[in-house]
Amino acid sequence: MLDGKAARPFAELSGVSKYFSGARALEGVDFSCREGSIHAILGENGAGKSTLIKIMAGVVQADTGTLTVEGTPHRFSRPSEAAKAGIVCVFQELSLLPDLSVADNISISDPPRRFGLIDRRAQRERAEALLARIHCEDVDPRALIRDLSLSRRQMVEIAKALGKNPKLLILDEATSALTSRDVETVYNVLAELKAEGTGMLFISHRMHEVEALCDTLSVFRNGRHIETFDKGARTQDEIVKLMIGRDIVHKFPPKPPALSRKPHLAVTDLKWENRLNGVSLSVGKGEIVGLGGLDGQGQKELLLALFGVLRGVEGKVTVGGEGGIPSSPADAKGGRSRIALVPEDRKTEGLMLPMSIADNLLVASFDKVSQGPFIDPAKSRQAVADAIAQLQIKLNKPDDPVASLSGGNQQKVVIAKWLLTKPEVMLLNDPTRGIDVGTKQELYRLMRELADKDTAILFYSTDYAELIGCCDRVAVMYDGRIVTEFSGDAITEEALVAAALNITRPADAPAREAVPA
Amino acid sequence: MSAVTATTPPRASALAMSIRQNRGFYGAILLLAALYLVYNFIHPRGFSTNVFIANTNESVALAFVAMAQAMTVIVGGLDLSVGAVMTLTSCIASELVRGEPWQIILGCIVSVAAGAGFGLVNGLVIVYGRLQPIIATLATGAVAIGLALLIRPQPGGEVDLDLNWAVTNSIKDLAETYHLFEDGEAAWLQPIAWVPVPLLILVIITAAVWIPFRRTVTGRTLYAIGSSEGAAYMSGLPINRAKLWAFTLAGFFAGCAGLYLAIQTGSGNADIPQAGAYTLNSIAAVVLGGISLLGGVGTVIGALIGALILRAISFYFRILSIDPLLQPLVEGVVLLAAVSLGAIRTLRVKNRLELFR
Amino acid sequence: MANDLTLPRLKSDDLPIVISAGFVLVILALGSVYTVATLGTMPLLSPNYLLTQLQTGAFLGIVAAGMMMVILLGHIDLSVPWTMTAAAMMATTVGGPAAIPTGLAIGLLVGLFNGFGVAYLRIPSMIFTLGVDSVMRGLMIAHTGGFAPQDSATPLMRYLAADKILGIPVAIFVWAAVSIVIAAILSRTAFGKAIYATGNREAASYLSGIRTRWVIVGAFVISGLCAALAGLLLAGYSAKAYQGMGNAYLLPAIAAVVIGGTHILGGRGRFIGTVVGVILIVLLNSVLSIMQMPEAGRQIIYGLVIIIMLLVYGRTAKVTS
Amino acid sequence: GPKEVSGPGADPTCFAPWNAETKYFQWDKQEGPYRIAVVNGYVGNTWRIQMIKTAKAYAEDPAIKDKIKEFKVVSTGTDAPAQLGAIEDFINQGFDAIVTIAVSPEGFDRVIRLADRENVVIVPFDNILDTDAVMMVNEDQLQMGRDWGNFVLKELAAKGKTSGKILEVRGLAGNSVDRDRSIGIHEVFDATPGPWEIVQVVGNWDDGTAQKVTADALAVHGTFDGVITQGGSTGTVQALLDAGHPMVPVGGEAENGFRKLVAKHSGEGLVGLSIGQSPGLVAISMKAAISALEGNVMPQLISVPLPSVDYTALKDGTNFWTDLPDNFFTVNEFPPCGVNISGPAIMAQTEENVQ
Ligand SMILES: Nc1ncnc2c1ncn2[C@@H]1O[C@H](COP(=O)(O)OP(=O)(O)OP(=O)(O)O)[C@@H](O)[C@H]1O
Ligand SMILES: Nc1ncnc2c1ncn2[C@@H]1O[C@H](COP(=O)(O)OP(=O)(O)OP(=O)(O)O)[C@@H](O)[C@H]1O
Ligand SMILES: O[C@@H]1[C@@H](O)[C@H](O)OC[C@H]1O
Ligand SMILES: [Mg+2]
Ligand SMILES: [Mg+2]
Repeated sequence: MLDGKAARPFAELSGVSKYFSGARALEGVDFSCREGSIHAILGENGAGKSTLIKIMAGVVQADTGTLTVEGTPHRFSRPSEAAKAGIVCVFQELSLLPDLSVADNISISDPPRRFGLIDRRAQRERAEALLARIHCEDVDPRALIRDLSLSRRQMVEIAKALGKNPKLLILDEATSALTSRDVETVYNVLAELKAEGTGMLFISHRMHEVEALCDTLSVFRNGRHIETFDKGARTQDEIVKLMIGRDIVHKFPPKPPALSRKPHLAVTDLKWENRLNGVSLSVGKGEIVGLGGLDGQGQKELLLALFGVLRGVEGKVTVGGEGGIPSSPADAKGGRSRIALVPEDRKTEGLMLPMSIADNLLVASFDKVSQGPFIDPAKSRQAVADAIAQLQIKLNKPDDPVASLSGGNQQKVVIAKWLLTKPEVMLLNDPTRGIDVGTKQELYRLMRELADKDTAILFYSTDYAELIGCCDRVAVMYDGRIVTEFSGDAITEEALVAAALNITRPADAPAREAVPA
Repeated sequence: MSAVTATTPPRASALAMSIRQNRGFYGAILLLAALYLVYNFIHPRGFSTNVFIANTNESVALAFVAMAQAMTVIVGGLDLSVGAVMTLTSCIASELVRGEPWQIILGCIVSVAAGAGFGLVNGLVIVYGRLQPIIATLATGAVAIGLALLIRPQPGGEVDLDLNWAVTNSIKDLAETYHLFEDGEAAWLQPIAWVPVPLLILVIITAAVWIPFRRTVTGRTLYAIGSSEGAAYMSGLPINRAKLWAFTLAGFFAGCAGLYLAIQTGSGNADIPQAGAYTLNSIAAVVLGGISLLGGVGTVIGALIGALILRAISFYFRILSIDPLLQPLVEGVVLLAAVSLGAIRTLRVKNRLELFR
Repeated sequence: MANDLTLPRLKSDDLPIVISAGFVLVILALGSVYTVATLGTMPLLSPNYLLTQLQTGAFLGIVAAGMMMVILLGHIDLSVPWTMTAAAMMATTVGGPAAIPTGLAIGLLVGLFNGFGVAYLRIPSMIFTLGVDSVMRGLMIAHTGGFAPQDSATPLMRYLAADKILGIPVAIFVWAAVSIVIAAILSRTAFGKAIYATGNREAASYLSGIRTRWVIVGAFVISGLCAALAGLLLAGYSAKAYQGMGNAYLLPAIAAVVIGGTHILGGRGRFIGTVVGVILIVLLNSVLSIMQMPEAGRQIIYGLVIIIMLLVYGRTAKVTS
Repeated sequence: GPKEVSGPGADPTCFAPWNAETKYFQWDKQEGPYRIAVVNGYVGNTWRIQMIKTAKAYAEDPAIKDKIKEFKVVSTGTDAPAQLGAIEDFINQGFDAIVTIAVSPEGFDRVIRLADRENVVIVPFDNILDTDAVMMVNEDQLQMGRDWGNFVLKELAAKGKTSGKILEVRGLAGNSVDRDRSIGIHEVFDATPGPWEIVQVVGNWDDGTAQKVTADALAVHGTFDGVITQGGSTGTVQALLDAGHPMVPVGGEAENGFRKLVAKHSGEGLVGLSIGQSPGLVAISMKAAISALEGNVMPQLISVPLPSVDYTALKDGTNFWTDLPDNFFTVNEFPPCGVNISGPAIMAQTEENVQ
């Protein structure tokens, strides 16, 4: 065992600043990390976390300041140089190649070779070994990445990083898409690595992950390094205060008293391929219903089916007692049903990144701001201004490309876009992924406000705390079915976990079986 | 099955896996086999060396141009200059490939090198100029045609006639022409004596250039770029080098096409419509051969198959009685139908989001 | 990237337009220097010459206008040549007052068919429209071969393409009208916004409730109609329709759109840029023709001009992540 | 292959030798009826369509119908390997004669060698080959250029003009036909005192292009004293009319539209000479192929006289047709050879009804 505290820092940054065309990303940052320890970096969206690690990993270069690795100063101009020095990064945006196989991806930058040519068999064996190490034997090394689910892809990404034998492994929100089982596995692997002396930098917006895993925590705010301390030296509330620079009183807005509501969105026996095997569910006006369960149990498909994206869906869907299964998003959004969906991946499914913030906000409701065939400039300006004000989107000018916003603000744009259509049913697919605590709270508050204005909300999340804190009811899915519903105080972490694993629970919990139609 | 204890699903066999991942490619092989077999069945002298030689001769230039196109399509680009580069090199070859044997060999090398050089220039413009390949090559294609016209304002040239005969016939004829292997009578040669030289050329160049290249890091980087350029960059792959290689090899293959064309026709011809037709056909061939125009998927061998399919379709007009003025229509409809074959899968897609990939 | 941040967005989109407009002036200047030196006059700057250029530029301008809609979606329409020809040939075959509607109907049908293949069957436009082009060619060959069709343009077609109002060719007014309609669609209507959105990211547009398939079909229909209209005008100008009359318009139309600053992969571009791009190409060609530049030189200069223009402003962002 | 023999050849009014030096070929006599194929290249213009229809109609002509067992026509597009492949395929299929318009004047060595080996008669026409190893059929392109030049000179001289500015509208670049015609034109003007200034523009043998480049040239150069235009003549004249250019002598090709315009405006000074390549060449070539297969002595290069008509000889319904489309080619028949399929007849009805 290494004694982490005594060892000299593995990597050390001093006086590092980085500006992106005038905008500050990092300023005067001194920071160091050691081998054999897991070090969390915390901060709001845009605090500079990714920039920091991108500098260490050779993706961007600092404007000023120095980077020292094992006592030698370095200035990496590309990721491969950093990897040579032992610094390997799993980036926030996946860097896998969808059309290449798992084995190709894992050995992409330095494949085993024979006679100068890539040795495919050695490469496959290597992949198998690395995958076994993170308990992903179910992934075939010959499979294409594009055929894998998001969580499997993230595991491959981790295997790929491990394959580079890092001395410092950086995980930038690398667990945000993992299923809880994989998170568990990854924790174990990280613990093993730590024992072997590897240092780790861990960026996550999930506080409980940080709590469970890390030895040291550093907080960043507005591009500055605020403080570094050992785990346990600060309470959660203190940490949050450091991150956002103010106190947080309530994490979740208070829930209204449980009432029995008339179902507004009613789903009966919904079937699709073999992913939805007869889902029955209802959401009342003003109600927030959570969707729980392990990742990949049909939650996403359910939301897509309700939004008219899937072909060949069977079953019955009514909104306000009318209508059928929407045939397209246009159909779902218009007419009587007025459904909105905040999709899983905001960059590819939620936004047109190069287009302006204003256009992105209006994209679902141009018909609402048009006079005859023409868009009314005054009306659209007003709508944009209202949306920005309502969600407090932080921006420079509405004409700027939406890509210039931070992740959290981008997510707000996606939600605001739908609010402009005045939806009656709001479907949310893991909307807080990769979003900082401050912004998360705003979203929770917003959801509650919408519910209070009679919107029916169906909310899928991979974060149990969110389900517990936000939802009036939670339906847990397993294998394309809703196995259990909880409401009120019965929504507890233990209950949710047990239901997710489809374990029949002792009778003490007031869980009830889903009512079959 | 419990969700907690992950069980390893049974692994598919290598072939099954390959077929599942390369449906387009295997489909193309089947289509080609069917087309070619039927053609030979109804041909009065089908299944003969003569027919085989004629058919392969006819296909070589297009096959090379399609292979050139494949290089750039795999990286997610498109090269609208391949036909023009073929024309340029055929004009160069028509000036150089004659005289003493060493002059002929040098001429061949210079011609192909000129093609590769032009491809490299394409690559430099695209990589360092950061231009979209499709539009940059639209422009450089015009330059290539201009150069071809400068070299050869009128069609003509005296390419070595022995070479013409040797390269457009069977291995036996080749040996006979150059008095090799006992004038082609050597016993060991007989089992392969019937093989058309053009086919041999295609196979050798594919095997010597493409197959090893694909196994290099640079070669794999082509796929990485076509698949996701950003991810390729983040993985520290040599993106610029790979793109330069892709366009250089495209130029190389187009150069091979031009050289073969010059030898086959014994001349050069700066024919603008022909250059355009080859470029467009190369795109069709690439698609028929199972290469995705989005990049990252498919192989140069697929492009070769695609080119052979295109050619095989036109063979039918010579044996079936189709009104000559309806032939262009039939050809168009068949082409449209062939490239639409893949659409059937689209209609079966159950999750419409998959349509946008 | 850096430009995107410092300059206001409008500016970065304006750059191509300003530069290509500047280049148009350069061409006129160089051409005039040449003519002064050889002929002793400056015909290039005479209104008569410029109007002649704009008159023939109108055909290309209309084709390019339609092409731009499709390119904004990240697609391309390679069926333009024989759509033009087919529209013209069918119009003259029918003749009389029905001629122009017939021609436009051909454009509409081709557009619908292209749109169907690209949007519904999801066949890459590059290949589907190529196939449609050869089918149209086949149809016209069969048509000419079987029916001995009449080929004279109707008086109205002649009027629109070759006549003048107050000394200004009517064709220029037609081009202007098409331009105003397309510019209005692109900047003022929900359909126009939907084109940009779909061109940027179809999945996101679809999930925003845009009927992206209709948008794609719509853009191809506009392209088909524009090509048909250009074919009708070209037939009017030549007084007749003939095989292959559209062949010379495809690549220049694409080049004009791109030189005008529209991104070939879709999502970005302003209509006025396409107009400037068309003028640039038309002038360049005619100056080369005045100089009696041999074909070899023309091709080389033409290619180099496109490359240089793109190097000045058409460069894509450096890939970093 | 054929034996080289001495002349004269069979049916010299139909199969006229190019000149005194032309050599003669004789193939072994083969038993009819024969299998004949036409391998065309490009097919997207009216001339080629008219040619194909003429070929089909002529194959049904009673004069040769019985001599033909099988007749096929294919168009390979402007692609040399495809055309060579098609010819080779027909040789392999055992066809007796192959009539072709070459996509390139070179490159046929291999198929000629194969054809000679198999005793197949190959007959290139229109765009012929730069070789004297095969029997070919064509009109004299050089002479065509000279005739145009002489005509324009003569008309200008009649108006008292002995110097001036001529507009030459050329055809498709890089083509031997275009080259030869242009050489012929320049030869004549160079030989005449002048001075003559010839402004060249490239009209690509296509009405639209010819019209556009002519309009541009007029805008730049003002007026010309005479105009000579290869294919696309209708477009060239249309541009002159649209620009209000003074009526001047014009040498052009044989499109119906050109003749219509000349007939209409010759009184005002638009005097014209129309000479054109005849799509009917295909019929003569087919006839020559059959004659060769029958063992007759044939000239290596067969000259088909230039079908010239000047403005004085234009006659509606005879050598042009006011009520018919502009695009078809007026000259199609060649009576000395028994090729009597006229342009309007072939383009206005199906081949079977032509006889
Ligand atoms: N490529 C870039 N171009 C311009 N500005 C950038 C770029 N990358 C980062 N920035 C700026 O740097 C700041 C810090 O960004 P960074 O990505 O490091 O934040 P972060 O802490 O990782 O946020 P998140 O939690 O959202 O990932 C941002 O506010 C942004 O304005
Ligand atoms: N083209 C651009 N123009 C201006 N700023 C940019 C641009 N691209 C990126 N940025 C800045 O980079 C920052 C981080 O971008 P990034 O793509 O990492 O966000 P994200 O990962 O979506 O955020 P999050 O981590 O919250 O999910 C953004 O805050 C943004 O300000
Ligand atoms: O000879 C030429 C012919 O080949 C072409 O197709 O049409 C015009 C003719 O002059
Ligand atoms: Mg980050
Ligand atoms: Mg970020």
